[in-house]
Order: sequence, then C-alpha cells, then structure tokens
Amino acid sequence: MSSRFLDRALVLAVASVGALTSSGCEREARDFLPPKPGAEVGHAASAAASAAAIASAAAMVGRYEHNAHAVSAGKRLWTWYNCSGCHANGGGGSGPALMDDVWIYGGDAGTIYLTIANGRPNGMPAFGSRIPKDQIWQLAAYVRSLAGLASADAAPNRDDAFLTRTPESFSDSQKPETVKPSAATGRPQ
Amino acid sequence: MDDARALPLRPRPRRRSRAKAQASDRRELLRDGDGAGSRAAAELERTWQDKPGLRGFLSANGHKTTGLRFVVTAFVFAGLAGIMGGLMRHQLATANSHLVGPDFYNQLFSMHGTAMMFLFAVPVMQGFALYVVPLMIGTRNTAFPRMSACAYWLYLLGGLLLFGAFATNTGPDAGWFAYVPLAGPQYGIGKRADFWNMLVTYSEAMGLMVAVDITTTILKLRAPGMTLRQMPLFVWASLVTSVMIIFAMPMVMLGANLVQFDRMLGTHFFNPAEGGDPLLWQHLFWFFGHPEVYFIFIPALGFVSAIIPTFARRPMFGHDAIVLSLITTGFLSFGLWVHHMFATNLPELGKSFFTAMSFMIAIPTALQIFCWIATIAAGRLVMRTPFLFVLGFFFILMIGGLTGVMLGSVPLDLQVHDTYFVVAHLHYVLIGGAVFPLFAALYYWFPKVTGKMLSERLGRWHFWLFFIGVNLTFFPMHILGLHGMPRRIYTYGAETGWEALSLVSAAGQVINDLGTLLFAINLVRTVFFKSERASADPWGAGTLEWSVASPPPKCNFFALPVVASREPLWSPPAEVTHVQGLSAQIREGLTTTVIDALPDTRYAYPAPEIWPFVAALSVTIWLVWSVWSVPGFAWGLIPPALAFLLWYWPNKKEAIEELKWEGEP
Amino acid sequence: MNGVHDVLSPAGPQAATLYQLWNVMLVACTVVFVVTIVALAIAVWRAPRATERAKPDLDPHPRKVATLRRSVVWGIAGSSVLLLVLLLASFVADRALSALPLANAVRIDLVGHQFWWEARYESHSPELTFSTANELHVPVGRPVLVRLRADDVIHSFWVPSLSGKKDLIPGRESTIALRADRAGTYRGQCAEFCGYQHAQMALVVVADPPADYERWQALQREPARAPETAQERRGLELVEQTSCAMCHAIHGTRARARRAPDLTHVASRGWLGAGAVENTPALRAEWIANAQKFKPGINMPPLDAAPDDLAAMSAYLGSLR
Amino acid sequence: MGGRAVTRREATPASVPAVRKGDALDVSGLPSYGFAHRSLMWWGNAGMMTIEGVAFGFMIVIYFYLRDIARVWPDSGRVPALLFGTINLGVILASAWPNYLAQKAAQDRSLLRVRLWLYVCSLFGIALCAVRWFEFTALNVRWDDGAYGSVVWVLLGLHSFNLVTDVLDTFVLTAVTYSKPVEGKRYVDIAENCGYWYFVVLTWLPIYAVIYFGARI
Repeated sequence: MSSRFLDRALVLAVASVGALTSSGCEREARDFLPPKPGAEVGHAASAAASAAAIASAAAMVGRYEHNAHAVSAGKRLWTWYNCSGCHANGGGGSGPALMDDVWIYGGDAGTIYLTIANGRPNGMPAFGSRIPKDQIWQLAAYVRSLAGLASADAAPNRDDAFLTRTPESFSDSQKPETVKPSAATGRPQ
Repeated sequence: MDDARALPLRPRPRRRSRAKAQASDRRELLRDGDGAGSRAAAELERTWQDKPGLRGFLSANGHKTTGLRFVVTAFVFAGLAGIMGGLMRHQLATANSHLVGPDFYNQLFSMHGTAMMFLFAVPVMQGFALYVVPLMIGTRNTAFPRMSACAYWLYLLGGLLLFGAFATNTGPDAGWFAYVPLAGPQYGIGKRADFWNMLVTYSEAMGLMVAVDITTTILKLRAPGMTLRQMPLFVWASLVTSVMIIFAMPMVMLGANLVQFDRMLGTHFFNPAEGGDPLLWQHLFWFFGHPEVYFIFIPALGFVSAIIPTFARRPMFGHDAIVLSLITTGFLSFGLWVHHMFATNLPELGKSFFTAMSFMIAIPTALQIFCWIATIAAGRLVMRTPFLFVLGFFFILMIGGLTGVMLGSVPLDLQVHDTYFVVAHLHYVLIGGAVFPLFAALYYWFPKVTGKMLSERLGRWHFWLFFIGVNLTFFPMHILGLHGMPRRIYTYGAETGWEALSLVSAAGQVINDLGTLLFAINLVRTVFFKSERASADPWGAGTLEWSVASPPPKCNFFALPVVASREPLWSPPAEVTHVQGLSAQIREGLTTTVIDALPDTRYAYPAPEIWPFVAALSVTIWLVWSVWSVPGFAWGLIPPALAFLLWYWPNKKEAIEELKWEGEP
Repeated sequence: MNGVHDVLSPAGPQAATLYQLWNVMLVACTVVFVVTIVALAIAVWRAPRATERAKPDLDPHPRKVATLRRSVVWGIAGSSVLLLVLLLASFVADRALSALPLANAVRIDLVGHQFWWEARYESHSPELTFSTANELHVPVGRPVLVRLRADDVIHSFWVPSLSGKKDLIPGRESTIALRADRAGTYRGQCAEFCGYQHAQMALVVVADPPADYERWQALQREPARAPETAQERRGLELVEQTSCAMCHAIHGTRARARRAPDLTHVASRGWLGAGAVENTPALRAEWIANAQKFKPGINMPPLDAAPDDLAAMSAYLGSLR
Repeated sequence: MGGRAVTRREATPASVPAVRKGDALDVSGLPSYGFAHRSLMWWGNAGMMTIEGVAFGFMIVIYFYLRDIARVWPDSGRVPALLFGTINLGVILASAWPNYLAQKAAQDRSLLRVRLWLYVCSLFGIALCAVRWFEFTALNVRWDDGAYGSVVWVLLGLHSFNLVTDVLDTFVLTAVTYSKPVEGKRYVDIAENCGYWYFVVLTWLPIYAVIYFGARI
C-alpha cells in the first residue's frame, strides 16, 4: 500500500464524508419553525410577484424538497386537506394527474406554490388565506415528489395504510415539460 | 541442535527468492516442546509474529490482538455513549429545561441505548472471551482467527457508521428497540431507521461470527486432560453465552431486515392495513432482546466465578451447581420475552405463563449467589480491588434482580412498565450485573494483558466513587417511576414534582463521571508512565492463563500444557505435564475430543491475511449501498462475493509449507 | 396539567389492588435483600484475611462443606417458596383486576394521535355522542370502559392513580376498565415513546359527583355558543376563514374538520395542547400565534396574524364554555 | 499426488495415539487433519447451519403468525403454481446423489473423482438456480401485495440466498481443485461443503411445504 495511494484514499474519504454530511444534514433537518417572514413569498396577486415567487423558490429547495421531514409533512397535509378528493393519490380524477410529466402551468416549486396559494381556473380553489405559507411549500415539495422530482432519499416510503400506489421514493423522476394551456378551455392542447 | 547461539528475532522476509525457498526445504523441521529459552521457542516467536507495517496491522489475526481490539474499541464507544447519558441527565435535571431540543434528545437516548447494548456490552464480553478463553484452555489461537478478525472490522466499521450517522443528524431516533410504526416506513422519516437496521445487521453478524469461533475453540481446542467437568467456570460461561447467541441473534437480524424490506421494498410485514401486525416486531425483537441481556449477564457471572476462588484462596464451592445453573439460565432466558409486552392486548392467561417463567429464572441466579457467598465464607479473603468490585456487584445486582422479580408480575408491570422504575431496574442489572464484574475482570487480568499492575489506591477510589455514584444516580429513579414519570421524555412540567429527585440523580451522575475519570487516569498512568513489571501470576490464581509470562508470548505456550484438575496451577498434573512435537515453523495447535479432551489431530492455524479486512469493507459497501438504493440490495452482493472468493483462494506458498507437516488421518 | 399522578396514592379499585401488590412485593424483596446482604457481610467479616502469596487451601473440609451445602439448599428452598408466594399474589391481583363489575359503565372511545388524546363519549343514540380531547370527565363510583385505538403510532394510556397502563396499537383494539371511587383530578401521561412530543402528551381524568358529571355531559352535547361581543364575532370570522377551520371542528359553525381536537367547548378545558400550556386568554393567544414555541414538533402550524386578530380569536375561543 | 486409492479409515479419534515420552506427550505422529466432527470446519459448518436453521424456523413461524391473524389467506386470492416448486423439489433431492459421491471421493482423497462429481454438482446447481428463477415468476403474487406476498417472497428469497451461495461455493471448490498442490485440508473443505449441501436440500422440504401448501390447506 504505497503512501501515494493512501493519500488519494484519504482525500476521497474526506470528500465523501463531506458530501454525506451536507446531504445528511439537509435531508434530516427537523426545523419546526418556518423561516423568517422576509424570506418567503407573500400572496402573489400580480404577475411581477409571481416572478419573485419562482425566483425565491429555488432558494427554498434545500429546505423543502431535499428535507425528509418537509416532504412527509406535505404528504400528511395532502391527506388532511383532502387533496386526494380531486387529484386521487396523484393519478388524477376531476383534478389533473400530478405523477406524470405533463404540467399545465409548470412543474417547478414556485409555480406549484402559486397554484395552491392563488388557485387556477377550472376548479383549483385558492388556499392562500387558509393554509400557512410553510405548509404550502411542504405541499409543493410533496407534489413534486409525486412525479419523482424531489430527491429520492427524502421522498417518503410506503404508507401504513391500504396500498394505493408505489411509494414516492420508488417513482422514477419524470422530466417535466410545460404544455401551453389553450386560451379557451384552459386544458392542454 | 542445542548450541545456545541466540537467534536474532528478525522480521519474516516478504519476498523469498527461489534459492532461499530451496534452502528452506532442506532446513530440518524444528518442533516445539522444550522451555522458554530454547531455539524452538525463538522460532515459535518468529512464526507467530504479525507482519510489519499497516498491511500487517490490518491482517493480524492473533486472538490476543483481536480480543484486545474488541475491548478497547468497546470502551471507546462506551465512553461516547456515557457522555450522551450524562447529557440526558443534565437535560432532565430541571423542569422545562431547554439544554437540548426534543429531536436531538430522541437521538441521544436512542444512541445511548443502541451504542451501550450493541456496541459496548456484547462486544466487550466477547472481546474478553476471545482474549482469555484460549489462554485458559491451553491453546495458541481460536479455531477461526480470521473470522474473528473479520468480525472485529465489521464491528469497527458498523460503530463508526452509526456514530457518523449521529454526527450528521441521522442518528436513530426511535429508541434502542425501534418499535415499528414509529421506525416504520411512514413515521420513520429520512434514513435514521435505516441506519439502525443496518447497525443491527452489523452487530449481529459480528456477534454470530465470534460466537461460532468461541464455541468451536472451547469444544475442540482444550488442553489434553481438560474434560468438560474440569473446564474453568469462565469458559463454561463463554460456552453458554456463545450457544445462546447462535440461537438468538439470527432472530433480530431477520427482524431488522424485515423492517428494512418494509421501508425500502414496500413489503407489509408490519402494516396492519395490509395483513401485517406491529406486535410481530415486538415478538421478533424481544425473543432476541431478553437473551441479549443474558449474553451480557452470563459472561459477567463467569468473571465473578473466575475471581472469587483466587481472592478466597480456595476452589469454588459447588462448581457443578454453578455450571448447571449457567446452562439453566441460558435455556430459560428464551422463554420470557413477553414480559416486555405485558401492556399490550395479548391474552392475560398467556402473559401469566411468562410471569411464572420470569420468576423461575431467578432461582439459578440465586443458587450461584449462594454458592459464591459459601465460597467466601469458607475462604481466606484477599481484599484487593477486583474483589471489592465483586462485593459491589453483589449489592447492586441483588437490588436489580429483585426489582426484576417485581417487574415480572403482570399486574405490577402495568403500573411500572415504561417508567423510570424500569430505567432504574435495567441500569441496576446492567451496571451491577455487568459493569461491576467487568471492572473487576479488568483489574484482575490487566497485569496479564499489559504486564503492569493497576494502582490499588486509585482502584479503591474508583470503586467507592462509582459505587456511590451509581446508587445516587439510579436509586431515586425507582421513586420517580412510582410517581408516574414515563420513560424517554425530554422534559417535564414543574407541576409534576419530579424535579427534586431528578436533580439528585443528576448529582449522582457527576460522581459517576468522577469515578470513571479516575479509572481513565489509572489506566493511562499505568500503561504509559509505570515501569515495574508484574510477575506471571501476581494474584496467585489457579487457571492456566497465569502459567505464562505477562504479557503472554505471541504463541501463548512454548509447550502446550496438560491438565489434571480444575485449578492446574494449584494442583499440577503428576506425570505428563506438557505436549511436544508441534511444528515451530508453521502456526500449529492440537485439537482434542469434545468430552474427554483426548489428543485428536494437529491443526494448522491460518496465517495472517488481509482478506478479513477486505471482506469487512466489502460487506460495508453492500450495507451502505442497500440503505441508499433498492438495487443496492442485489448488486451490492458482488463485492462481498469477490472478497470471500479471494479470501478462500489457497495461497501456494503456504500450501507447500504446510504440506511438509502433513499427516494422513 | 396538575392532578394526582402517583402509583402510591390510588383512587380506584384497580390502582388499590396494584398498590397492595406493590406493598407485598416490596416487603418480600426487601427481606430477601437484607437477609442475603447480611449473610454476605457476615461471611466477609468472619473470614480470615490472607495475601496473594498464601497457599490455596485445597483439602475438602468435609464438615465445613456439609454445613455450607445445607445452608445453600435451605437458601434455594426458601427463595423458591417465596417466589411461589409472590407468583400466587400476582395471579390473585391479576384476577382482581379483571373482576371489576361493569354494569352501567360509561363507554369512552379513546383514540391516540401524535401528541393528543381524542375521546368520544358513546351513548345509545348517535346524536348524543360528543367528542372532547385530553380531559375526560367520569362519574364517581360508576365503572368506565375505555376502548383504545391508535391512529398513527403506538401510544399507552396510563393514569397511575386509577389503573395500570394499556397500549394503543394501530390495527389492534383493546379495552381497559377503571373506576374512580373518590372525586378529584387524576393526571396521566402517554407511556410508550411516540415521537417528538411524547413528553407532553398528558391527559386528565376528572372524577365528578354524578350530578356534576350529568351537567358537564349536557353542556358538552350543546353546539358552540354564538359570539356576543364584536370582538368575539371578529374572532369567529377569523377562526372560520384562516387555517383553524382546516383541522379543527366547532359544532354550530362552518369549522368541521376532525384532524385536530374538537374546540366546541375548549374553554371548559384547563389546559391546551395535552398539558403543554394553561388555558388563559394571554397564553391561548400566544399558543395560537406559535404553538411550536411551547411544543416543538407537533402538527399545529404557527399563524402569522396581527396581535388584535389573535386577541379576538382568543376571546372567541374563551367564550366557548 | 491424486488418484491413489487409500483404504478409508473410520474417523476415530487418535487413530495414531499420542506417545508418552518422559513427562511430555509427543503428538508429532498425530494426523494433521480429520474428516467429519474431528475437523474444526465441521463445527464451523454446524454453527452456520444452526444459524440459518433458526432463521428459516422463525421465518416459518412468522408465516403462520401472519396466516393466523389474516381473515383471508392468501389475501391476494391466488395460490402459487405447483409446477416449478415440485420440479425444484425433484431436482434438489436428486442433487443429493452426486453430492454424496463427491463427499466420499473427498474422504478417499482421490482428486479426479472429486473433480468429476463436483462438476456434476455444479450442473445440478445451475439447473436449480434456473428453476428457482421460474419459481419466483410462478408465485402469482408480488412482494408488496399484502402480508402474504411479503412473507412468501422472503421465505423463498432466504432459501434462494442459501442455495445460490452454496452453488457458488461449489463452483469455487471445483476451480480450486486445479490449484496444485492439493493438501489434505482442502479435501476436508470439500467434504464439509457437501455436508452443507445436505442442509440446503433438507431445509427446502419444510419451506416447500409451507409455501405451496400453507396457502392451500
């Protein structure tokens, strides 16, 4: 075991431990208090505000999509707030399917946040005044994990309930492509 | 043959040229048998020496090296887990304290329990057995030294991974027995429960490997003349523990893997909605869980049975009675696991059977305690530190054992289950039943391991501080439990009235730490700064390990001893005293028959190799890969398969060397 | 959440039986402990001292060994008999526990959630059933049959002054019978580790004289009182429109979700958050604003609302006697 | 070196007794290896078999525990097809024959016979692995399809893990017979591996009964 090999092994080990640590801390953090009020998005009424929402969402990925606590809280809220009423377990019903790669308004976290907060035409109610912002971010993170876009390590495993779908940690990530809604029906062409 | 030129102890050359190889063929075969100063003894020393450098360090497989590594690593993990225990005590010292948040506290008590049970208690007992049993039964190494070396590396890697996970906020947080819905797929958030399941697989694999090694060593490698009835009591305790491990540890390994399948593959063993049952995990875990605490307790009984005759200056009273009660305790311990589940909705009649079993298992232990007291009454006492710790053991174990009887009764357990009464009981039984005998054994065998005596004065201070500290910390917990304080709470309101006794217990913890600190000072001072050497038999004991120098030569015995009584040094054999004729140029030992220890065959111990370490690394790759990705379960098996293949592939040079010593059956 | 919380001060037949069994066990074990430790002390005291150099004493000492053997045999016989006695005491106590008469029992359906208790009082006609949380009222002298189910992880129902504990296991249903013979408040706490806030998952069983109990029961069956003052009306409006209605239910208003405790008569409860914080107007406002400060890790999110809105909501909830 | 016919002496202890010389016991005449329980490898194997036997035993206990608490068993409603399981049973029982011959050849230390029968054992091993693959497909249930599917897949998986490791072991032993010189200890290893194969064969009987008839009766 020449020393040169040992040095390289040592560097590799330290690097991998570093990567493991940072991803570990991010995935396993349990911060129960929401971030300072300034950092997250107000009720975006105008288009300008929506751009701000999308911009600030990127900064929040580590806190929500890569965090196991946030994604599983999102899953709990999905059942508590009866999202399955219209979207079933992600396969869609009267509401659109969320497990596939078809996104009517865009699959990034910021847009999903705005969809939940301000609602969309054709039946998506606005929950902005009823659900705290932190929880909307958690729901957005969970919705992205339905399509396998959240990090696989943080995605929840199977439910202690009747088996309705393969666990989110199983679904392979669908590359989201946005379909332009037709002006008249609001449905994708 | 007998010219007295001293052979220089030169390290074994790694690359031997062809010429030298022919030369070694013509060299006459040197056999052991004559005393310490002879040429054969020097050759033996050279044969049994480890290879130099890092590669030598990683491939050493002597039983003393592996045993010592187990004990030292176990004490390091115990130190870390002890600090966690201290942190918890200070968090609970006052009501509504914010020293530690709930999430970190859950990781603290889960890590404290898991590290103490899986990474300290069982490995330290197996480490002592690996070190002392071959010396006590008169052989040069354990039966499968490479397997035990691989077990040590698995243990080290498993421990480092668990503490590494804890350092990256991924430590287990569902307690040391991780009940399923909370450690299951839905409520066990993130990778924390996966790391716990992985560690259980590690520590059980390690435990099983060492157990099979020790069982085979005790049954097949005893000195000629050491029949089963003349085996020392510590060897009996190690045998009973190892056989129990072989029957109990597969259970939790299977259970932990089933939980891992539930979490990773989506199976439904513990999902009540799809036909599973959360209680199944409690059955799986506690069927192993109770024998687990007896793996820790029975070796400690072995320590006490080894120490009392030496310090009472007479053979043990009721030797056979103690052997039978060790075996009975081993059997009965498999029949009482449901007393951990009295609060569930299992049928009442079934539970009362387990009450009867829990009471019955107290009888063999009582018999041993009475036999020890009889030995002390009939002996002349040497009041040194090991004996002090044994007396402390009596006092604290009795309290632990009797509270155990109380907990065994179904109705009373409904009041005290999962309260601080149970925390007090388990600490009294584990510290009284295992840590006190462990300290006694450490003070007793320390001169044999290092060749230096631990200081008596510091030893007594350590004993008294530890004795007072343990009682002051854990006795108030009985009363806290009766006042309704549940287990595993990170804080409590001032209105509950638990603050006063918790403060007393925190004070006791400080005294505990002082005692342990004194012990550490004693260790460091003796190992690094003391010079005068201990003799081969500083305590005047009777068993074989005291017949060799301190520290023992690499090959243990220059001539394997022959035994004629239970205390070979006190009543040595009349005519035949030792064995001769084993090779001094390859690592050779003598296997004997199981019951009467008649010489049976010569046995070539495997030479040190790097493969055990490589195999442990490959198993680590598999286990870590399987935590992170589902295909990892399957593809991860390729590295271990390759490693074990290379481990088994015969080494040509050694085959030629051993062929010279071969004898047809 | 204060109340009698002590195994050693029973207030019902179940706890009394266990208290007697505890006393029997304590006395028996203390006797065994003292006898053995005294025997050890005498043995150590009377045995002569020696040094490591002393020659080991190998001759068999037939007379001394005979006496020692006899004492060991007596010791074992004695401990076996004592264990048998304790075994019988345990069986007798167990039978006494299950022999509690259940005639005319109050039926409570208790569901354990992560970090609070949901209690539904059954009755013969469905519209008379009502649901409350964390604080159970029971009539003195009448048996109570509690049906235990868990909704998420394993919890354990335990009120030490009334009876032993029983686990609530998801997928399994168990029952526990208890009776309070003296009026008073008896505190209990979850006894099986269930997550971040296992430490603050307390409950209180208030034993009232039958008359008070009937009055309490009648009150609980009423829908929520209409708000009188402007502040209370503003409070109700906020409760219905912000996130409270997403999880809580208040009968008689538009809030009807069942994921969190029923707030119809929240003012009749002395504590909020299963013993986390007292139910005073100021603390209630603080609890609504940020429950995570008192009980980090529970499922109630903080609410960013103006102070006077919080005061209005706290006032409204305070009016729900 | 190989192929010499040696009268096979029973594995009796100390066929060549240790000779007493003065106050010492000269063991240089003792054999350096022995078959069956005289060899340490046999005891190691016995430990391994006990561990896996305990694991199989408890897996079967878990099967009946889950079956007992289930209202409908198998809850997926479809029982496993008998075809491949029974073929596997036949082939595995047949594989005991070359295994026995390989063990006897090892005890006679005749290298060529050992190599021959190890090849035959390896072929049986490959056939068994193939049949086992089809068995998994004919279970008519997925592993995540209720407690029944989980326990059947894990029970069959445990035995398959055991089967595959021992088949690989046989491949390795066959290859190792080519690496000269073949010292006596290697024959003991081959004999013990054959002993372990008996364990794989015998444990298949209860598992076969449980998987294929646990859902039918």
